[in-house]
Amino acid sequence: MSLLVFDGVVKTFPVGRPGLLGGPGRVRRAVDEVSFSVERGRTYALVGESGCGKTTVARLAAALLRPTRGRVVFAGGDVGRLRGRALAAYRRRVQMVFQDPAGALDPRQRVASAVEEPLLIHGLGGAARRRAEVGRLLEVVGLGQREGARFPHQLSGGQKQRVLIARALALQPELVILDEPVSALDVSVRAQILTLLTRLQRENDLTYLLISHDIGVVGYSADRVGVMHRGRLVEEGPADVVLSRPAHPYTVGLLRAVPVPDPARRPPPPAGPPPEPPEPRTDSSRACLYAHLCPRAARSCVRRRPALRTVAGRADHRASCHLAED
Amino acid sequence: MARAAGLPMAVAGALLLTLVALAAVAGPWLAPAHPDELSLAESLRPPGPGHPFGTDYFGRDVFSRVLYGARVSLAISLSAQLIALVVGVALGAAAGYFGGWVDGAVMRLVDVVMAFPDLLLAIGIAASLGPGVPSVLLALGLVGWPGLCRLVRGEVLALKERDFIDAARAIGAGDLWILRRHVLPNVAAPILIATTLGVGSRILQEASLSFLGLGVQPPAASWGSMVHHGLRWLSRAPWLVIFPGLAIAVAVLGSNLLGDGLRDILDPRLRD
Amino acid sequence: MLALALRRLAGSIPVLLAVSVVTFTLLYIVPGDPVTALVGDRASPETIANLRRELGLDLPVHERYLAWLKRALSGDLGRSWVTGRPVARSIVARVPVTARLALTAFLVSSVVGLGVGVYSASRHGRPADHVVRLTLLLAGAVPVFVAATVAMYVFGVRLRVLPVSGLGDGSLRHFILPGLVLGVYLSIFQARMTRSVMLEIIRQDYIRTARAKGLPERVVIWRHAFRNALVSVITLLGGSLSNLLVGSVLTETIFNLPGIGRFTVDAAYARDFPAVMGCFLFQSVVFVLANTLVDLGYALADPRVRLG
Amino acid sequence: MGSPLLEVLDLRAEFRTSRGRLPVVDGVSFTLDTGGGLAIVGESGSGKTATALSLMRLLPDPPGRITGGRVLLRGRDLLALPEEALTAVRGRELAMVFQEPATALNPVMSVGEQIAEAVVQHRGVARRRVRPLVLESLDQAGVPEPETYLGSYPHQLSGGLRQRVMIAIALACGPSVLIADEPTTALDVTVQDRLLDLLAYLRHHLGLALLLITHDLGVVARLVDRVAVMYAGQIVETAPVAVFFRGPAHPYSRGLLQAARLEAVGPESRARRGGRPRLEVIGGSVPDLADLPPGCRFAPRCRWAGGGGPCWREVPGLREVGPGHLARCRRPGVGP
Repeated sequence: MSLLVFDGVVKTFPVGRPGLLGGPGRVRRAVDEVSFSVERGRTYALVGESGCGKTTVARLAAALLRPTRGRVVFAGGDVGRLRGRALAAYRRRVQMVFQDPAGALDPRQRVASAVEEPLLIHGLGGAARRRAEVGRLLEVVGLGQREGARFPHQLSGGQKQRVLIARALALQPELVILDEPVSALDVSVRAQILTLLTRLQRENDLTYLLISHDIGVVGYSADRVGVMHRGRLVEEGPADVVLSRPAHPYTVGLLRAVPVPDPARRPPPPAGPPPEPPEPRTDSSRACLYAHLCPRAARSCVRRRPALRTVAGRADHRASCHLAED
Repeated sequence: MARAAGLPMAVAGALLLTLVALAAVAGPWLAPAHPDELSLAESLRPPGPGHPFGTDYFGRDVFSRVLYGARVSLAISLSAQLIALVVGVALGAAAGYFGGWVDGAVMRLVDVVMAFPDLLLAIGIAASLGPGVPSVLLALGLVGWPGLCRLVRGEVLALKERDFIDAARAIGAGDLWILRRHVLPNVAAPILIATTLGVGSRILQEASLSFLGLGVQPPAASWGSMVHHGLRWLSRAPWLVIFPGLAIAVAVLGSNLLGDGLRDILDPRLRD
Repeated sequence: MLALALRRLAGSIPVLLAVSVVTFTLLYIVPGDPVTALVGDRASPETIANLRRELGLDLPVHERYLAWLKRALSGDLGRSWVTGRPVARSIVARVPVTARLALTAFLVSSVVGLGVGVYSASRHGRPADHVVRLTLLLAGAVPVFVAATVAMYVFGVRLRVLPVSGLGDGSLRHFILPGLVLGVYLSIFQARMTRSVMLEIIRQDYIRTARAKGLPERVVIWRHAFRNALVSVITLLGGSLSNLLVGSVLTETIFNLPGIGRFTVDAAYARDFPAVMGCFLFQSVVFVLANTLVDLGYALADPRVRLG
Repeated sequence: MGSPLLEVLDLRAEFRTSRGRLPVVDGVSFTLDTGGGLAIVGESGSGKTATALSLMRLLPDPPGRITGGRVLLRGRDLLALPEEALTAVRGRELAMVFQEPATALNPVMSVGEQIAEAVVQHRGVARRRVRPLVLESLDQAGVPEPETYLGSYPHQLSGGLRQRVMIAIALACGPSVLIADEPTTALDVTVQDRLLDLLAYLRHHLGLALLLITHDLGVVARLVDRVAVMYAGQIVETAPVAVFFRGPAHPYSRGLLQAARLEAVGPESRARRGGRPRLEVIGGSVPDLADLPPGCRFAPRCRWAGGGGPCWREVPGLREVGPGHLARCRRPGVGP
């Protein structure tokens, strides 16, 4: 059953100053006709490079932004229309873990108070029960009383991220949005947080929407993967399939670009300085947005922008590429 | 480095300000004479045993007058800064947090007030309403708030970009909760610093206005007006200018030291 | 570039309008009736009514404002209640004095202020920096009028090397002392500003890049750091301008120089409203336009703004 | 083989803070031959960047201070040079590329100016003759149609192009060593891929010795011949890459490599493992330099340190565990 559904979601942001008389200025499409659904109890990962719109998707799902067009549906209800109490109720069911743990904690708030805050806001339990609950939550993420009494700057990056996870769990949500949960962390700490997240998902029957630029993290955690490129979903399917038999040339390039920690598989040095590719075309062009970089671009790719379609032979694998259809 | 220098600076500043406050509060007990007591026989005496700061043309004891001047100068500066603080913080926080038309309206107002050099605006007001304490208060309050307003607005805007505000929204916190719990505690330090430095500016401005004869009117005397009146006797009795001038400098230095020291201590960018 | 300049100038129009509204308001919140003030208490009711009509005081307030604005725009700021002379002409006659004083002070402060600020920042944390910082702190607490008075006493009364009061024959000698005092006063502000901007910049990555290139420290400081600092210093010049205007009011008063500042204070003292407001309006307009120029200078100095 | 191009001996540097003197670089030694490639690998706070900056004597002072050791470039000790003589080495012989191309370029100077000034400074070329040299270094850095970028300002360029301009600045005076501090960390993975190719080209075709500072073992495997792992200010293991990737001796290195293999779940490896890979986890976090453990600095996180054994009491030295392979561990190679 789908817990969260994105249905043709578009989000635009104004670019630069609006017109002199307050008329509509230029807009940038951060998210462009994105549709996917997240199954209950699973991890759906969105992967892509900077500026591809994946963080905007996370903020839309967390109801921190409202879609310009299309619908974000959670458990059957339209998230974009929630106001007041209904929005507060939604926030009990959907939580978010942010990319930069140092920035997502109030520097002047002690750890225990940060974890208690959601309980306080939603009026859950008396002071004694809240305190007990905070202790339990900190223990669940591997922290103790000592850390609870500290300020964020007295903690390491990994500990801060644990605090944020404890805080997200406080309201016993169904969906947790993980926006680059480990990219600000050191390599050795990443593994700790990833295994913690996996354990918590199993124990609490959580659904994850994972946003990451890191194929490794996605490969470790995801059940389904969506690949985003310049605001659009260009490929989507089961993680095993997308990561091992990618259909879109962009996904192929993305996977190939990850450096392999094995000197035996080092590519030969190029004979000349490899040049920087040309800047992308503007959105107004009708060409496929990847055509200028695509090693396989055909004439049809410049004439017509491909839509997201089922890849041959698999109903659950879609890609937006003319060459992947058939 | 900077942090280490901050503490002694703040302490030195606080000491100087305490000295000035002490003079203001305990003036009547410390003063050897009543500040307005005339004694033409004692006219223009240089500093000496009987009159540590000398006497003026009317034979009034300058030391006593400087002590009493502290009351006037401090009372006016602190009240004016309080007005500036309340108006500036309220408008700045509202403009920064709510944005939109609130921000537009407040910032236009700030632009207009800031379009006047501060003392000039004060002169205009003093001229219109007539010189005296009320117009000085109004004038200094008016020139003081836009700076604080801009500062608070800027800090709030920067805070709004921080993830922890979004994080608070994501756990279901409302606007007032966020303002009270997360925004205000985080702008408290810059407000404190700016307010401390602002008191110094107000002291200087009050002194300038009174020096121009547009502030406190006789027989009341602030340090600025003492310099104003002393100027006529400069060649014969420079102490009439030097001591009140020194008093201004001590008070301003105190608040600048305290403000700069606090900035070094509290500014997170300087932390290691 | 021209378009940018025009846009900035156009942007200052609303502010200038607001300046005129404030000036007008201040003029008319004056307690008492300006007409009585003009002709005295003993004038007949007819005379008063006539004068009232003549001055347009019988019109509704917005029409009065428009009429006043129209006159002000054509250079008519009314007549002084004290001398009866047109205020605008009195102002124009005093501009050269203030301009000379301000220019001297500005030059002094640009050289001394920027120089000291850059030097202090480049010696950050060393004894020289501490000495400069302490000096600035102490000097910054002394009001300009006290400093001016002391300078006057030392150089004029004790040493008798420089004229202390008035314009005399109008020679430059009479501007040395006031110009220096005001210049040094502004330098304190400039130096503090420059120092803190430079300290911020010296921490930037591109300064490390410049050093990594093997450029000598002198080049790193002046070509890389100072050029960037200038962008910020220009934006902060607005505050310096305000100080310049305020400082010239005080300096002219002390040194008895017949400039705009002295004129403003004398008028305010005499409660000569047309003159006060004329000066007020004139200086504010100069200030707003100068700030607009500063904005423009900033835009030109920073390629990120210039080129978008 | 004569003496190495660059030899670092027992380099020490500290940060003086309110919490005491932190030994950010604590007795680091390594050598780099002409045309060679060495990577210093570590996490944040390991001292890898401080080491690189100390070589160039660019460590910000205050709070940083080099307290000991020697940095010999062709036998000449850079740490003993007067400041003026140092400027002739920086940029000319040792060039450096930084992590953040967005902030490492001067925002108010054009690209052309920023490259040209290095050339003018070191090669003594007249300003008029500089242009072809600037174009050549841009070309070597893989900037297409270099002429069009001479008048550009950094904010007008993409992240990849900015980093290429940084590289062009570094190449401008024909240095013999390029120090690259996390050169691709701030960039997207596809942009990184092309820049790694560029660095490989520069190493192999221009004979540039590369000192790479990175946290990413994937990047290490791609570019260099030798690796040195830093932990809490010390080198804990150094080995030829082939040896290191086959079997690191230090438990910390092994954990890093495990984590790196997770990072690189490529198409085949995912299929090969048939679903989620298993993760080797190093517990805890990097020690506080102000409060270092008395023995091995990794002991509190080490599974094989045992409770209160010698690992906790004595600081282990770097010991040879194979040809050219040193590890700072009493029990190298234990565990999986």
